[in-house]
Amino acid sequence: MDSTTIAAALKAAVPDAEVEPAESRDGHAVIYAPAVRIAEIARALRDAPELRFGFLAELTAVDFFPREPRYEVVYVLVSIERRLRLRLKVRLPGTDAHLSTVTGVWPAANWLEREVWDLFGIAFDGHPDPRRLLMPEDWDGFPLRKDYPVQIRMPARTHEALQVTEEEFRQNVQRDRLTRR
Amino acid sequence: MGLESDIPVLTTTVEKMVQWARRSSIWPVTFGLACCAIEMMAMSCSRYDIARFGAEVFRGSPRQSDLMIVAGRLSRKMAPALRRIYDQMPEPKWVISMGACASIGGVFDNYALVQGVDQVVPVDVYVPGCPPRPESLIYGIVQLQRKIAEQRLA
Amino acid sequence: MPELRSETMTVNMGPQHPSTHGVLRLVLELDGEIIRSLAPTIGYLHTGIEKTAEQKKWQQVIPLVERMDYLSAQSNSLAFCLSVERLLGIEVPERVRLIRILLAELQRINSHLVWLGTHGMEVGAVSVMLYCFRERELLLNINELIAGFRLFPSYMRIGGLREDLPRGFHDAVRAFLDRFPGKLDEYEDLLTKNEIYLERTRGVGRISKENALALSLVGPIGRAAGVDYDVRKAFPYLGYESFDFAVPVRTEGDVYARYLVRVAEMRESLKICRQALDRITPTGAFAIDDPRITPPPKDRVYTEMEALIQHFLIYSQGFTVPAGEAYVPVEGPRGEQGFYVVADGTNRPWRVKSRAPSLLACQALEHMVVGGLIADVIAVIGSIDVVMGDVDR
Amino acid sequence: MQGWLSILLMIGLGAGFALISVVLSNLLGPRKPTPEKLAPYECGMPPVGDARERQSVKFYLVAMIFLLFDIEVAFLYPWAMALRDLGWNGFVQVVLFMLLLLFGYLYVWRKGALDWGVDADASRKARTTSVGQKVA
Repeated sequence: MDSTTIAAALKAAVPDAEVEPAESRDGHAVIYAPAVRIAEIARALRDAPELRFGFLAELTAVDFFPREPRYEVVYVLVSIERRLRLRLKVRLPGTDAHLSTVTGVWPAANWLEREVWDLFGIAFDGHPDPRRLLMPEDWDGFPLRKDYPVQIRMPARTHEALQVTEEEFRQNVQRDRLTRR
Repeated sequence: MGLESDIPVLTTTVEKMVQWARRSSIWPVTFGLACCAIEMMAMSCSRYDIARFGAEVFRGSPRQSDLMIVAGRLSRKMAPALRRIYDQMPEPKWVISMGACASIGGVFDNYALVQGVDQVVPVDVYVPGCPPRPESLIYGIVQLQRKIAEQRLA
Repeated sequence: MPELRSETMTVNMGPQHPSTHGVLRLVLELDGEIIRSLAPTIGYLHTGIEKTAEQKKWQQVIPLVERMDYLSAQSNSLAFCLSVERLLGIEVPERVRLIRILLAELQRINSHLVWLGTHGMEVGAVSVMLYCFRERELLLNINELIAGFRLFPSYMRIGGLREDLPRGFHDAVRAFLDRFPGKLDEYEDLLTKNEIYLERTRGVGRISKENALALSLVGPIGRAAGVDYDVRKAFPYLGYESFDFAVPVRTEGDVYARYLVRVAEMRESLKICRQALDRITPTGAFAIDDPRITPPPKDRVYTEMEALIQHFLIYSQGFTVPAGEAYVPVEGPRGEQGFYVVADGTNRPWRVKSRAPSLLACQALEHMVVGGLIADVIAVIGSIDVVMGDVDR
Repeated sequence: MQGWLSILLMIGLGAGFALISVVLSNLLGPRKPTPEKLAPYECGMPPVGDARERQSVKFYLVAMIFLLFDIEVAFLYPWAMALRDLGWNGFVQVVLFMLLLLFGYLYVWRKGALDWGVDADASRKARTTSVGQKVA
């Protein structure tokens, strides 16, 4: 069941999706899919009787910086009943790369997509909680992009504002001491 | 500290006695970040028993501890939390920076790590290694005890 | 008497907490002692290992990769080596495959011992931790024997092993394999029928099979919930099909089922180790003899010029891997582990992405804990065996 | 008088030790308050909300029940010491005392004050279906 047969089965399920198999060196099927139809393709992959890819092992992205379709989002899928492995890949342009989310099909993709947004800047439309996952909330820049420097000379931010300001705090301590005496 | 007369009494200064008490039972706060924490746990277990040096009680909260062993790599997101834990420890407090990642950023010279914990908290003893063997951490704690012994009671 | 307006209380189980197995932050919303909602925040140990791996040569990535999931260092380096060897299109000798299987299974027992120790201590059985770490020291002695380093031996290299097995290796492993089953029964006597442990873990943190599969929970957590998927059986690698071992699967999916699955897995790993140890010859080929990848033996380097050149070429420039991508799944202690490696034909990887089973376990924590008691959060975090280095990479 | 001396000595030692350690640590302990140090400890995060929040009433209930049975056990100690010379009527009195508390325990158990946790929450919700009506 290599990539051509899976592509054929996928074409049957989603008629007008131009899905093209690609050769792979590690013996697992690889298929390129268009970015716009990713939601139906994902649902077809999971629900089609002869495919049954119910387990999303991995969702990540690769940044081929100088090359134009800059990003490639990679879904590693496993069908446990059919003992099949598939790598579904989607090419995305460099500027304003966005893709519709697959959390509806595989709920596990929630955090994986947040991580890809956090480290690569690829937006997932319709994601229930599109915040950063690993980096601090107010971090600017997307670290795993090829044009992001490895080491940034920035002093470590060690001070986080207390819930109350300093003199407010001092008054609380004062008032507390008065009432206790 | 002397035993001049024949009365079986040990005379010493208050400072020596206080420093002896402080260094003989240092209570570390559990601040295990990464792989060094596993070696810190192995150090507190039966083979490399740190209880022989009085430091086996790992307190959960900084209020009841006087030594912070920064065991592991400190990321930029964790730095404010480390600073707050250090501030919330009562006054005679010391810091051991365990492992290369805590001391100088170690193998990971990149955007995510604070390259050295001494940018965040004043460090007393640096323990080299990635992760340091439990014996070298025990040696670090003994060095800290020696350092406490000479400290003045200011 | 109108229904009393009850307020929920937000409690922050923050990054510095004795029982969150590292720097995991949970913001819990409590109604009395019952958890209404849980919002995990991760990233407090994000080390950017994948970014640093892109700057290193191929052989240098192995120490980085071992420090990702610092409890299963050998299976991390094994997964990375398999992916790169698949890209290079090389096959390691039979003996090396057997040694790799033996080391991966010993690493699984090592990781499960740390899990059993810390989980037992958090549920109140402190002596279990002291016993588990006592046995684990024997395993660390074996690591020191082969590579001189307790936690991250870096003994597996791309194209085979770093050097041949040392002399006392066979009897050291045999001594461990003979002693450990008796000790494992001791741990079981402590916990398996212990009324307090049963009360604390049975029916706690339950997750159904469909939920587990939808949240991609494979490995011990998935198998405890009924997902019968083990990479060693489904997609055999390294010759696992020639070993006979069972894959323990249960259906309850609660903390107690995960405990039983992991303890049964330790027994299965012992069986694999015994079979592998009998088939490994004390001395023999330990790496592929491709001059581009394996450095020549030291005595030839001192005498012959070509060996000297080959040695310095490998260690200064490294070797180039043909362009392409590969992902070889491996059954790590926490489930399917694997490295999605993209090469662009130079001597440095273009992209190294590690599949993080603990990240998905952390995400599923919410489904296991909401509605339970706050004391059960500690037992559930212990049972999903989360390693923060693997979550945050 | 002889018996009382040892008890006084024991009380003196106990109270003395507690007093000394409190007074000494107040006098000798270094005192350097800083706003960060005085801020509540929230596992390393800035404090979320203040600590004085409404607690559910069942915590108070359990505390009261514990107090009750704890004092009962406290009464047993002196009785156990003087068991020999109290004789049978002392024994009967204690059994009566224990029976009384046993009924109290059964009552508390039946009323569900000891139920705690998930199943209790579910059953409590089931019992008070709509506003105010208590289902028997």
